[in-house]
Amino acid sequence: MTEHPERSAQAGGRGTTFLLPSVDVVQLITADGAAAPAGDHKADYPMPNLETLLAGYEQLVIGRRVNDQAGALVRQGRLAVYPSSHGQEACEVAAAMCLQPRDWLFPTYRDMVAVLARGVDPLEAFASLRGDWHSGYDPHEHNVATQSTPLATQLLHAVGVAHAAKLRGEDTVALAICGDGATSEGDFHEALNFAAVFHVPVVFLVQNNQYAISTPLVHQSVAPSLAHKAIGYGMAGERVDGNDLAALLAVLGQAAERARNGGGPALVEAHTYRMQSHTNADDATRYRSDGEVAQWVLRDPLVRLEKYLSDAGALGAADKDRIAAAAETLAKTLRDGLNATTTPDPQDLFRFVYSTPTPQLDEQGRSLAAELAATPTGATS
Amino acid sequence: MTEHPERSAQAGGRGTTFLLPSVDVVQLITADGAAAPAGDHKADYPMPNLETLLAGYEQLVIGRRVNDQAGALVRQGRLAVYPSSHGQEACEVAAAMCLQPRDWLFPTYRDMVAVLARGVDPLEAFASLRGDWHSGYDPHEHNVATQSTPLATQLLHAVGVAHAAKLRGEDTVALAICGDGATSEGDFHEALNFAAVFHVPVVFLVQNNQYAISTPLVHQSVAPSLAHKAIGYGMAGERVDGNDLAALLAVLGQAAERARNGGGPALVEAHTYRMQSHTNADDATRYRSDGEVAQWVLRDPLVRLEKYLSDAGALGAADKDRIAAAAETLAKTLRDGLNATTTPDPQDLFRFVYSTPTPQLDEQGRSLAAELAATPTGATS
Amino acid sequence: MTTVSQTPHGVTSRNEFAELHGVQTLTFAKALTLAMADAMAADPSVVVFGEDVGTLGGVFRVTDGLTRTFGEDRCFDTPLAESGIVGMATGMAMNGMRPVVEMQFDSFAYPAFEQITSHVAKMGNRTRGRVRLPLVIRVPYAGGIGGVEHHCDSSEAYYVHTPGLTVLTPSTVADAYTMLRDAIASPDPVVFLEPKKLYFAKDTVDLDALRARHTAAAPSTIGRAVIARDGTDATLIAYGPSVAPALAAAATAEAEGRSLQVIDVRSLVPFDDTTVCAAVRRTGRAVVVAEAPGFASMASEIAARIQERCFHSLAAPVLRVTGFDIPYPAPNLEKYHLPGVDRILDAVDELQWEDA
Amino acid sequence: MTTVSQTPHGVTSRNEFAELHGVQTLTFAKALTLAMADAMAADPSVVVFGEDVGTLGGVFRVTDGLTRTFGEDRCFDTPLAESGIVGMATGMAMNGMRPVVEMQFDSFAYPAFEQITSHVAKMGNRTRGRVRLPLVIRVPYAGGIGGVEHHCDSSEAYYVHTPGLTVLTPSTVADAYTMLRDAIASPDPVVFLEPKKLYFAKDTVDLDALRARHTAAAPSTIGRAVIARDGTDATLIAYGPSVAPALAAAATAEAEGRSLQVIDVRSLVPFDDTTVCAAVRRTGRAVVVAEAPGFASMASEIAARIQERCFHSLAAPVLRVTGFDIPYPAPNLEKYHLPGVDRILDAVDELQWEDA
Ligand SMILES: Cc1ncc(C[n+]2csc(CCOP(=O)(O)OP(=O)(O)O)c2C)c(N)n1
Ligand SMILES: Cc1ncc(C[n+]2csc(CCOP(=O)(O)OP(=O)(O)O)c2C)c(N)n1
Ligand SMILES: [Mg+2]
Ligand SMILES: [Mg+2]
Repeated sequence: MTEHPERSAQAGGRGTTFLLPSVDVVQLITADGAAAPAGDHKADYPMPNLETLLAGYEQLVIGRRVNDQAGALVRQGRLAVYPSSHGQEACEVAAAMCLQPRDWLFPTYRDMVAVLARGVDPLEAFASLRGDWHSGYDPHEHNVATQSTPLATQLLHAVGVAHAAKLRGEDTVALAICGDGATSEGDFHEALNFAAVFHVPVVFLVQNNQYAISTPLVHQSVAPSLAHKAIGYGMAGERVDGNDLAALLAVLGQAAERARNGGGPALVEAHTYRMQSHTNADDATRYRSDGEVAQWVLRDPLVRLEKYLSDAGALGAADKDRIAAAAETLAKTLRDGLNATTTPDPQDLFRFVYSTPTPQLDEQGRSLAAELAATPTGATS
Repeated sequence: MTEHPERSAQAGGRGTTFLLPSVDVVQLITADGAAAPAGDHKADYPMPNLETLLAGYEQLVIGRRVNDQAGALVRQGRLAVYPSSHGQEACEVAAAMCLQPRDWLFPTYRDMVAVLARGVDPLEAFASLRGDWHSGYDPHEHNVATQSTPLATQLLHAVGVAHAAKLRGEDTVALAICGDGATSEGDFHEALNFAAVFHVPVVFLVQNNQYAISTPLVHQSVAPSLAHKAIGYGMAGERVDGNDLAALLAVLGQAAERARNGGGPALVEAHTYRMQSHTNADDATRYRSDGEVAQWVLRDPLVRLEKYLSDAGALGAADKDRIAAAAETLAKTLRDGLNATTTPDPQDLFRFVYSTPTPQLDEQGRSLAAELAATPTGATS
Repeated sequence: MTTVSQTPHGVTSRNEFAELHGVQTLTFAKALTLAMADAMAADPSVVVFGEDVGTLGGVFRVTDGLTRTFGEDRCFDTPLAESGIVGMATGMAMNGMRPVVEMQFDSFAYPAFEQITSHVAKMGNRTRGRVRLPLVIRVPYAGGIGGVEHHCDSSEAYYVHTPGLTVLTPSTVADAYTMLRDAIASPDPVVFLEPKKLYFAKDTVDLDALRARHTAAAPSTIGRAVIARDGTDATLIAYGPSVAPALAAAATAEAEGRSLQVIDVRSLVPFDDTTVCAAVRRTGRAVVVAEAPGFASMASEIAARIQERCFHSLAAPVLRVTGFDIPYPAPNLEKYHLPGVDRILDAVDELQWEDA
Repeated sequence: MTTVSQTPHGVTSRNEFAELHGVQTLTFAKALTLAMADAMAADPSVVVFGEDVGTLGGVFRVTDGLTRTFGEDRCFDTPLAESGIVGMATGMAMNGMRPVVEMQFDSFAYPAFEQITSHVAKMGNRTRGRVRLPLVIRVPYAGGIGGVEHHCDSSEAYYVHTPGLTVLTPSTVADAYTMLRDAIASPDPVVFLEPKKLYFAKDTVDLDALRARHTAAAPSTIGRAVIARDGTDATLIAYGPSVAPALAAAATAEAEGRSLQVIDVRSLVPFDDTTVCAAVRRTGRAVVVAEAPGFASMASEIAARIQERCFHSLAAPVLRVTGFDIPYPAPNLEKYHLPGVDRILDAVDELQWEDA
């Protein structure tokens, strides 16, 4: 049914360790913004060109601004909740940048920055966090699935989207994101196995930000690394510095192109850190030290790329101004849009459950309408 | 909370391949009944002594007889169904023999021979296949869990049993069996991960009999081997010839003792073959060739051990007679017991759902009693 | 919604299903196979997958011949993982396909419960109708086959309580064909419950007429109950595996001079209030019959709705004849558990005829 | 059943919970914490685990302080996998422990559905009572907290329909304590549903008196409804998060001259037919109030049972005021969905008073 290059490995033993991640975590730019020394990588990961890095840097700045602005809007009561990707913006941006428009992105609740980087309208995207509707954008418009809350479930949808494309002979790639915690769920396992067995073009990106809410990685897994899980599916695994946009673009880009060309799925673990609490409802000081957080401030993805690009002469004052302005424009769009009052239509409750509302839903809708007509305050108490 | 020897491996890369199975599948006795040449095994697996092998051989013969007798009883309509382990008896026997009485066995529907080898009363064990009750024996009597039908679910129960024992400071080991197909289920993943993270004494034995009903292994997994899945949990994996009782006893014995001594869980994949259809309701000729089956006849676990023991002078005519008689006695017990008519008590339907029947169940029980009293045929139509 | 015009690997052999025509005596199972085959022939986006559905043709042989006829891309085996199957189907449905997946037995759909409740049921609503999931989850369900544990659950309550799912269960060979085709044609996800004990029941049907419904866009069976037998004294309301005992009870009652009407609900969600209420208002008495444990079940819903809507027409409470509130019993005890003719007639006797 | 006499790592610090005594004003959440703490102090086989229940004390802080007080062996975080949590709890309960596990939110219990329905609910019956599973699955449920998708499901119907499970849901601070202790003491598995919107509700309770029940072996709350307010004209039947609006409706009705009785079912399974039927027979009118979608729900069951058992006492049909048959809505729309005072009183008005 499909060609499986890995199948030849079926009989092998330790000889199949090409499926294992490189010994050294892939890094191209150090935390100090210098070109990293060559690691013992199993593949060649060339440095992306400066133009690409500059475009990526712009998205990082915008992403950081989105995270900060959203945080402020939560504090002002304009958003119900916001799971920030502050500190993880390089993963977010790389996930969007390594895909073509025809490809699909499967984000989680934390991946707002990736969603926006794919081009989704910001106010549509934020509708869910404002509490207007569970998902506010049309997934088909930019091939961005709804942001998934039930952990790891979306990985299977990515496999399905890729499988459908493959059956039609299309070269679409699906990139699905999940967290370190989500790798413990049964659906993670089933998704990776299905992807490998059906040999479909899916890139699984695990943002290992060291915590699942309060639970540190060591209570989640004692594997040598999360990328090592790949071998159990006959899939290639790789570990990358998740705060290094250059390395992420190289590794994810290679995985996506390999998948597009029939090379099958891949698992990429990005080492990063959730700099803020899980969401505004959480209090990270209950379970981790300031010292630990401070260590990661030094590895900030923006700072190092700014330094690298500046040193390379690719980021001038004019660029910085332009980028800052773009970020500010988006922030203003968010502020204005989310400060505006919306009045969702109660009849929407019944409109979309089925393609055509059932007689029962029609009846319930009529009864709510009658009730609202009778109580001019507009709501039941 | 617990010491994790593997945690030191957390930072490692390919250097952690000690978690990977040996390159050569562990075999101690060849299909021809000769001592196997030394393989490239990561651990030393000495040949079990002749006394142990003879005891194991006896169980193999009994197990084969049970499989054959049960098949006959199905054909005679005395059993509703029987999933035979014909050809897999070495796995069954080794699973039981590597455990101490205080240990726990978690079998599947196919593992009747292992259940009996643990000492469970045969008629109690067969009650479920006769259709009298879902499980007929007391799991606490021999520390044998009910034979699990929902695939891979029992692996988690084994983790729980082991975890409870560990918290109490007991050195109980749990051995849980599943098939190659079951490794695809989410519960397989969650069980292995929980076992590794909590570092509990569980041995996972995958009987890779090449099929899940009609689905061949290649549609189940494209991993280098099923044992390679272990590394994704930071657990040691091993592959063993599942038709070689000596190798199974060595590998499972070592895994069990390592677990007992605080070494944590292990995954053992046994290569074997389901010689018959999935159950009597299945027709294996629809999906595999006689030629394939014939290959595996040559690797029969009984034949090779008989040859090895005979050549070693450890199995004489008297032994054979004694063993044949023991097998025949058990077969007769099954025939007599299962040919006898049982009349389950309809009120049992209500007795065990809760420790004390709810008022609703009392009411339903009374209503059934009244109905049965009114219809002397003893059943509703 | 993208539509597939041609799969890369097309039909691999002659379509043995298309060759069947006219009046035929078919098993229930074969009617289901034909429904899938005809849907696959008509629409290349229809794909069938699950455990053992390919080479083997399913443990009940309901998919027998589909791989042979349509190729491995259109009907294929998956790894053994139900959440995986439903989750992958969800993604395929998001991307232009119409997956029809098989859960091997009722209880083995439970690992897929999160995918079904949190995604399959909710995706259309979540996206304001922008992502509809035209997929069918076929579930062989219910008992009466002497099956071992986990093979006989009547699991409909879990699905009917979950908004967003359409839940269908045919009880005749003709409906097996028609309703499965309606399910596959539905833009919304359908849980399609197949009473296992009917798989090998036979009936003679006019295949041409059945097929014509789907080319002529006849009204869908979704949301429509049928009167399986008319009667005037009381209404028996049943579905799936319970329609047969209800009809048998009605036949017995007739001999005893009581005229019982039998309704086959068949579309559990959406529910056909119109047909059911009209019937009960006429007879004034109703008994709901279902195999599942009665507590908080489909039968509870039917009883609750009828008394809400037809209170003043009722001469007696709406009674329920259901499975007991126990796990499905072992084979040798199932005869005590299942609603049978006697138990149904006992309930009818309790409908306070003296008051009437 | 083996009993643990001493865990290897014992109590790690002073028991801050045992120091609380006498009359106290507590939140609902704190009452739950105390129930676990007291049960853990009384019985070393009680262990608490789940996602983020250790160091963090749970996302609702219901387990706050348990790890600190009883050590990591008695209250600990698990990997993020709900089937794993319930499956491991099942094994621990098989081997002498009394696990109390937390599902972080209602919808996140769905991955554990197979373990719950196929094992937790069935193990006791399967083994003819030889393996009982004394475990508690705590599920924060229902809405009214402006939660995002998947955080507000009223999932009780799935559990109450599954024979073998005991299903409890307290609505007062005192019951939070008492019922959770009863649940932990139960030899059978309990799904313990905690209305999220009540977590931070406060009440003043006599802790000594509450505790005394459990040393004096007072009758269990399992299987017993309570009359939350007496009244003569009609009976409102509610549970969990719906008791408060029912009581508020009764208060409003009183001002309008109508006397409404309110029953807090609290034990969904086993159901207290005696209390409910006695009440409805007296008032002759009943409205069931529940947040979950009404179709095939606990509310359906209550309505169906009442009309079956109290038909001739009923002056009007038993009406249901429930959530609509829709996925739980986004925060800004939930006010339209939840059964509120007006909707309850509208239903009461429909109870055909003119006929009475
Ligand atoms: C199936 C499921 N269980 C539990 C939750 C509750 N929950 C939301 S986020 C989260 C932690 C996830 O951690 P991780 O996967 O590492 O992602 P991160 O939040 O760090 O990005 C949990 C437990 C959920 N959303 N889904
Ligand atoms: C959760 C679940 N899904 C499906 C089934 C139906 N089923 C029973 S046995 C089987 C194949 C199992 O294959 P494998 O795990 O390899 O074990 P084997 O039968 O070969 O011993 C299937 C699909 C089941 N029992 N449980
Ligand atoms: Mg994380
Ligand atoms: Mg197998």
